[in-house]
Amino acid sequence: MHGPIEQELDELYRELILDHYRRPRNTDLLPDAQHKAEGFNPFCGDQVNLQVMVDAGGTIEAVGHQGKGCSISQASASMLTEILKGKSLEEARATSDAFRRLLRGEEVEESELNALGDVGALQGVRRFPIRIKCALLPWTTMEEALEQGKQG
Amino acid sequence: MHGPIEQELDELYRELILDHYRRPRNTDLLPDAQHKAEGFNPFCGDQVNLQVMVDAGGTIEAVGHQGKGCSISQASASMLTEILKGKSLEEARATSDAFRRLLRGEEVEESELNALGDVGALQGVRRFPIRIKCALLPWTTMEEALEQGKQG
Amino acid sequence: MFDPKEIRKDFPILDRQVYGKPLVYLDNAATSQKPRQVIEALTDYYQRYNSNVHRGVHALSVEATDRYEEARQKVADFIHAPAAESIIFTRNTTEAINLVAYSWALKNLHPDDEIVLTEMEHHSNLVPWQMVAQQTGARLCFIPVGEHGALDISSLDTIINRRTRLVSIVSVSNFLGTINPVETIRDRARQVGALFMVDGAQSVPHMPTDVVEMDCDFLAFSGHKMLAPTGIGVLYVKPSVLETLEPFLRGGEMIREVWLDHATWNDIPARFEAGTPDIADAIALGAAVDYLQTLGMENVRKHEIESTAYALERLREIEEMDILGPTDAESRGGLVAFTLGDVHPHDVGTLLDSDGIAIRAGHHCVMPMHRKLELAASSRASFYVYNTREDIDALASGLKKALDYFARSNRTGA
Amino acid sequence: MFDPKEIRKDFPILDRQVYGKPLVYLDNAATSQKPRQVIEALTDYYQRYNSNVHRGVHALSVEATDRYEEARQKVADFIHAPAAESIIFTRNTTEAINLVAYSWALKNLHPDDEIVLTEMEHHSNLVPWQMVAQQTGARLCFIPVGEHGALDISSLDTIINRRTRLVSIVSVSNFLGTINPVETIRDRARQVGALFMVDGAQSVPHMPTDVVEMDCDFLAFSGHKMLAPTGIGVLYVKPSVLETLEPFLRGGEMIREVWLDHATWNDIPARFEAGTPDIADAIALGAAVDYLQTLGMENVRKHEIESTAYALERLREIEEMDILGPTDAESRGGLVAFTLGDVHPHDVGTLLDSDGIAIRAGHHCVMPMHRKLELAASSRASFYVYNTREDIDALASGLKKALDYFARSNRTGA
Ligand SMILES: Cc1ncc(COP(=O)(O)O)c(C=O)c1O
Ligand SMILES: Cc1ncc(COP(=O)(O)O)c(C=O)c1O
Repeated sequence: MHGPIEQELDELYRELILDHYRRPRNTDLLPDAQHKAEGFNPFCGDQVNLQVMVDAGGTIEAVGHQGKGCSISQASASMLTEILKGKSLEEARATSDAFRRLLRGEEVEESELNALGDVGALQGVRRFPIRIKCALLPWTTMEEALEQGKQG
Repeated sequence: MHGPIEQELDELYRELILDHYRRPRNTDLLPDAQHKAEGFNPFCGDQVNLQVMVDAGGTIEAVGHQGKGCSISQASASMLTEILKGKSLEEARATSDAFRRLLRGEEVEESELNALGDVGALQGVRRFPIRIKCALLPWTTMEEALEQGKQG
Repeated sequence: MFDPKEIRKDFPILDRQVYGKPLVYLDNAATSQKPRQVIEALTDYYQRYNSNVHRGVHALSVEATDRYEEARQKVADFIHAPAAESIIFTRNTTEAINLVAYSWALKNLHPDDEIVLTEMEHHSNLVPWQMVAQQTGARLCFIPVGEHGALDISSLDTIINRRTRLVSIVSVSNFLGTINPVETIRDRARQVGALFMVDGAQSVPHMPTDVVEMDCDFLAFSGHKMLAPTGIGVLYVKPSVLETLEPFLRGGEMIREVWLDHATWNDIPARFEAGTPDIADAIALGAAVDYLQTLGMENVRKHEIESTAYALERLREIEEMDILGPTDAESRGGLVAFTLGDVHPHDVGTLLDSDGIAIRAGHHCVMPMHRKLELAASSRASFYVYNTREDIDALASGLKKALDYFARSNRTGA
Repeated sequence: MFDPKEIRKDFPILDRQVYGKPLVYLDNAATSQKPRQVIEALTDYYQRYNSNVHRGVHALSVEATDRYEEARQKVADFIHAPAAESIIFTRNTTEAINLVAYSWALKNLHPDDEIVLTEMEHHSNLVPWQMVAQQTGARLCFIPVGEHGALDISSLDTIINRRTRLVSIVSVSNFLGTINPVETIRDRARQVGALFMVDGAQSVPHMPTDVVEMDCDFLAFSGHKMLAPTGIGVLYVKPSVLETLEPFLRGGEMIREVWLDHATWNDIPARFEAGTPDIADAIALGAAVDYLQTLGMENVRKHEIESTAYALERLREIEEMDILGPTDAESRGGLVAFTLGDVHPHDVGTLLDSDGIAIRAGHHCVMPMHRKLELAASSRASFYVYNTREDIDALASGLKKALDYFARSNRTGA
C-alpha cells in the first residue's frame, strides 16, 4: 500500500528512533565529566547538552545528555550516549566520522557499520537532506566537547 | 524614400536647429546681468550658462549664453536667447511653460505656439523622450536664473 | 468574482506534484508563488527590451527605463503614495530597513535616544536596530506582547516618550498573525515627534495599504511575498523625510557629478539606487501589482479572513493543537502558527511534506518571541489568493495523520 | 567551435527589430543580453520549485536551497575560488564594493591610512571610498593614467607605501578599455601589507579569471554583464579575510541566535546575505556560468580580441574619429570608446539608434577620467559573444552616415 515516500518516512522514523525520542537514555547530568559542550541548531531550535566522562585509562565511562528538539536530533543524542560507552576517545571520533559518512552517502566499511550499532538506524535520514543536520548535531557537539576538554 | 524614423530624425535635426548648434547666437558674456544660472545635465555632460539682463521697466534687454553639449541643448539655448529678448519676465516664464507642454505633448494654444517662434522647431524632440531633457535644460536654467535673481 | 479555483489556473507551479501528490502550498508568508503574468513580464523583458536604464540613448534603453519607472509608479499607486519618488527599490524588506538604519538612524541618533519596537519583530526589524543602538548609544525599548499575541499598549505612553526618536513596528506579525494597532502607535509617535516606520512585509501583500492614511514615514515590504520575483523590495519614504536621508550604497546611478575627491548626489529616488538596479524584477513587480489590483485588495483580504477562519475552525477540531496568536480571524493576517502536542514542528513539517503539503517549521525569524512563549520552534501555515478550502482540509487531515503516526511508538513500544 | 552566428540563435532578443531594422546590440559593457538557457532557468524556477531557501522542511524549499547553493559552487568554480563560502551574492558590483567599504574599511581604517585607486575607476569603485575617507580620515591616492589610457606605474612604489591599507583597482576599464597590470599592482600591495581588491565588472564576463592566481582579497562583479539576469552580483572574498568582515546588512538568514538586545552571526557566507536572497537570479547566474563554460572563456576572450581588432581597423578608416585608450586589441577589453569630430556623443547615439544600432553615449560612470581628457562625454561600442563582423560593419557605416548627416548643415547653411 505504501508508495516510496511513505516507505522512506518509515525508514526515517523507525520504531527504534521514536522510542529513543520518547524515552531518551542517559539523561542524568554528569557534573564531574571532563568534556562538556552545548550544541544548537538555530533553524529548528534543537538543543543538545552533552557531558562525556572518561576514566583513568582513557575509556568513556558515561555520556550524559539533556536537550530538546525534534525526534531526529534527540534520538540521535540518546543513541550516542549508549554507543560511546566503553569506547576510547579515538574510537568515539572514528564512530562520529563513520556516521557522518553514512549520512552523506559516502563509503562506510562493514566493520564501521557494526560499530555504529543502533545509530545505524538513523541512516533513513539520508533521504531527507534537511534533517541531516539534526542527526549530526549531537555528534558535532560531542566532538566539540572532546576538543574543549583537551584545551581546558 | 524615408521611413518613419528617418522622417522623425529630420524633424529632430531640422536645418534650423543644426544651424543654431553650429552658429550659436548671443554667446557674449553679460557680466552685468541681474539674473544668472548654470545648468548641467550629468547624463550627457550638457552645460548651459545663462545671463538675463533686464531693463528698468522689467523687460528683458538681452540674454547671454555660453555652454557646450549636444546639438539639441545648445540649439535650444541659442534659440532661447533670441526669443526672450523684449519679453517681460512673466512672458519669459509663460514661454518656458508653453515649451515644456509642447515637448510633453500637452495642450498648447495657437497663440502660445506663435510666441515660441523658432523655438517651436524643437518640437521634433517629442518623439525622442531621452532628448527632452536636453531641449529643456536651457529653459529650466533660465527659470532658475530668474528665481535666484529675485532672492539675491 | 474572486474565485481561488480560477486564480489557481494562473499559477503554473500549482499543477506540480510532490512525491506523486498534488502540491498544497501553505508557505506563503515565507514567499508566494508567481502567476503566469509575472513570469511573462520577465521573459518579455529579456526577450524584447533588456537594457541598462537611465543613461541609454537607444530604443531598448528608453523602453527599459520607461517600464522601470512605470513599475515605480504602479507601486506608488498600489500603496497610495503621493509621488513615485517616494518609492525606492531595494532587494527585500530587510535591505529597506537597513537603508533607514544606515542612512537615517546612524546619522541622527545619539546616546539616550530611544528606538521603540515590539517584542514580536521579525529579526529584520530588530537586528539592524541593535547595530544602530550599539554604534550610536541609543537604547532599544519594546512594546510587550500580552494575551493571545496582542500588543499590550497599556504603557504605551511610558514606552514612547520624549526620548523616542523612532518607532518601528511590524503591521502584521509573520509568527503570531497579529494585526497591530498601527494608528494608535503612530499617534503616540507623532505626539512625541518620533519618526514612524512600518514593517509591512506581511500586510502590504494581503490587505489594502494607504500610506497617507497610515501616515508613516517609512514602509518596507518585499515583492517576493506578493506574487513578484525574488530580488525586489520596496522602501516607501514620506516625501518630507526623503531629503533628510543620507545616501546609502554609493556608486553609479546615484551621483550627479563626480570628482576624484568628492561627488554630488543625483535626484531622489535614484540617489538611493546605486549601481544597475534589478530592472527585470522591478518591472515584474509592476505586473504583480497589476494582478493584485485586478483581484482587488479588499477581495484579497476578504478571502484571507475566510481562509483563516476556516483554518482556525478545522485546526481547533484537533485536540492536541495549540494555536498561537489572536483567536478570531478578523484580528489576524492570513497565517496560523501552532504546536501539535509533542510532535516537534520539524517532524510535523516532514510528515506534511510527505503528503505534498508545504508549511514552515522553525522560529520564522522571530526568536525572541518564541523564547518569550517558551517555544524553540513552531509550525506555520500561511495562505494566499490561490488557496482553497480543500488546501486547508488537506492540512487538517495531514496534521491528524502526523499525530497518529507519532502516537504509533507510544502504542507499540520498542 | 566558437561561432557567433550559432551563438546568436540562443538569444531571442537578437531577432528583434528596432524601427523596422535588425537590432545591432553594441552596448554590452552596460549590460549583456541573455540566452534562452538563462531565461529558462528563471521560468523553470518559478514554474517548478519557487520557494524560500535555507529554512524550509518541504520539498520545494529543499530543491530551491540545493539549486541556490549549487549556483554558488558554479560561480566559485568559474573564478577558481577555493571554496563556495568565498562567494557572497549581492545585487551587483556596486553593492559588492559597498559591502567591503562598510564591513571592512569603515571598521578598520584610521586617519592617515591610505586607499589607492586608479584615475580611471568607475564611480562604483570611487564614491564608496570617498565615503570611507570622509568617515575615517583615511586618504585616497590615485595611480595616474598616462598615454593611450595605460596606467602610469612609474611612481607605484611611492603611491603604494606603508600607509596604504587597501588597493582597489579596475581590472578592465569600462571607458578606456585598458587591461590593467593587476599582478604588478598586487605585488606592490602585498609588499606593503595592504589588502587588494579588484573591480572585475568588465573582466570576469570576458576572459578567464583565476582568483588564486590573481591572489586578490576581494573581487567584485555583476551577473547582468555576463549573460545573467539583473539583480545578482558577486563579491568573492579570500577565505583568510572572510572572518575579518563585520556583517553588513542585518536581519533574517544572517543570524544564528537572536535576543531582544543582541544577536550572534550565522556561518559564512549566509552571514553576509541578510533577508530573502534573489534566489531565482542566483540560480540563473549559475545557468549563465554554465553557458560561458561551454563556450570556453579562452574562446570568449579570443573572439573579443578579434572583434576589437576589427572594430579598431574599421573605425580608424573614419578620419574624424578619435579613439580613446590603448592602440592594440590585445591590451584592451572588448569595447571601444571614441569621439566623432564635432558630432556630440549624444547625437551620435541618436543617429545610430535610428539605424537600429545600440551604443552608449555619456560619461559611462567615469566622470573624473573624462574630465582629465577634457571630454564631457564619449561614445562607446562594446562587444560580446554574439557580436559579428557584420555588427561592426553596421557600426562603421552608421558612424559615417552620422557624420554626413551632421555635415549637411555645414553644406547647406540655414
Ligand atoms: C568597471 C565597472 N565597475 C563597476 C560597474 C558597476 O556595475 P553595476 O552597475 O552592475 O553595479 C561597472 C558597470 O557599469 C563597470 O563597468
Ligand atoms: C514581518 C516580516 N518582516 C520582514 C521580513 C523579511 O523579508 P525579506 O526576507 O524579504 O527581507 C519578513 C519575511 O520573512 C517578515 O515576515
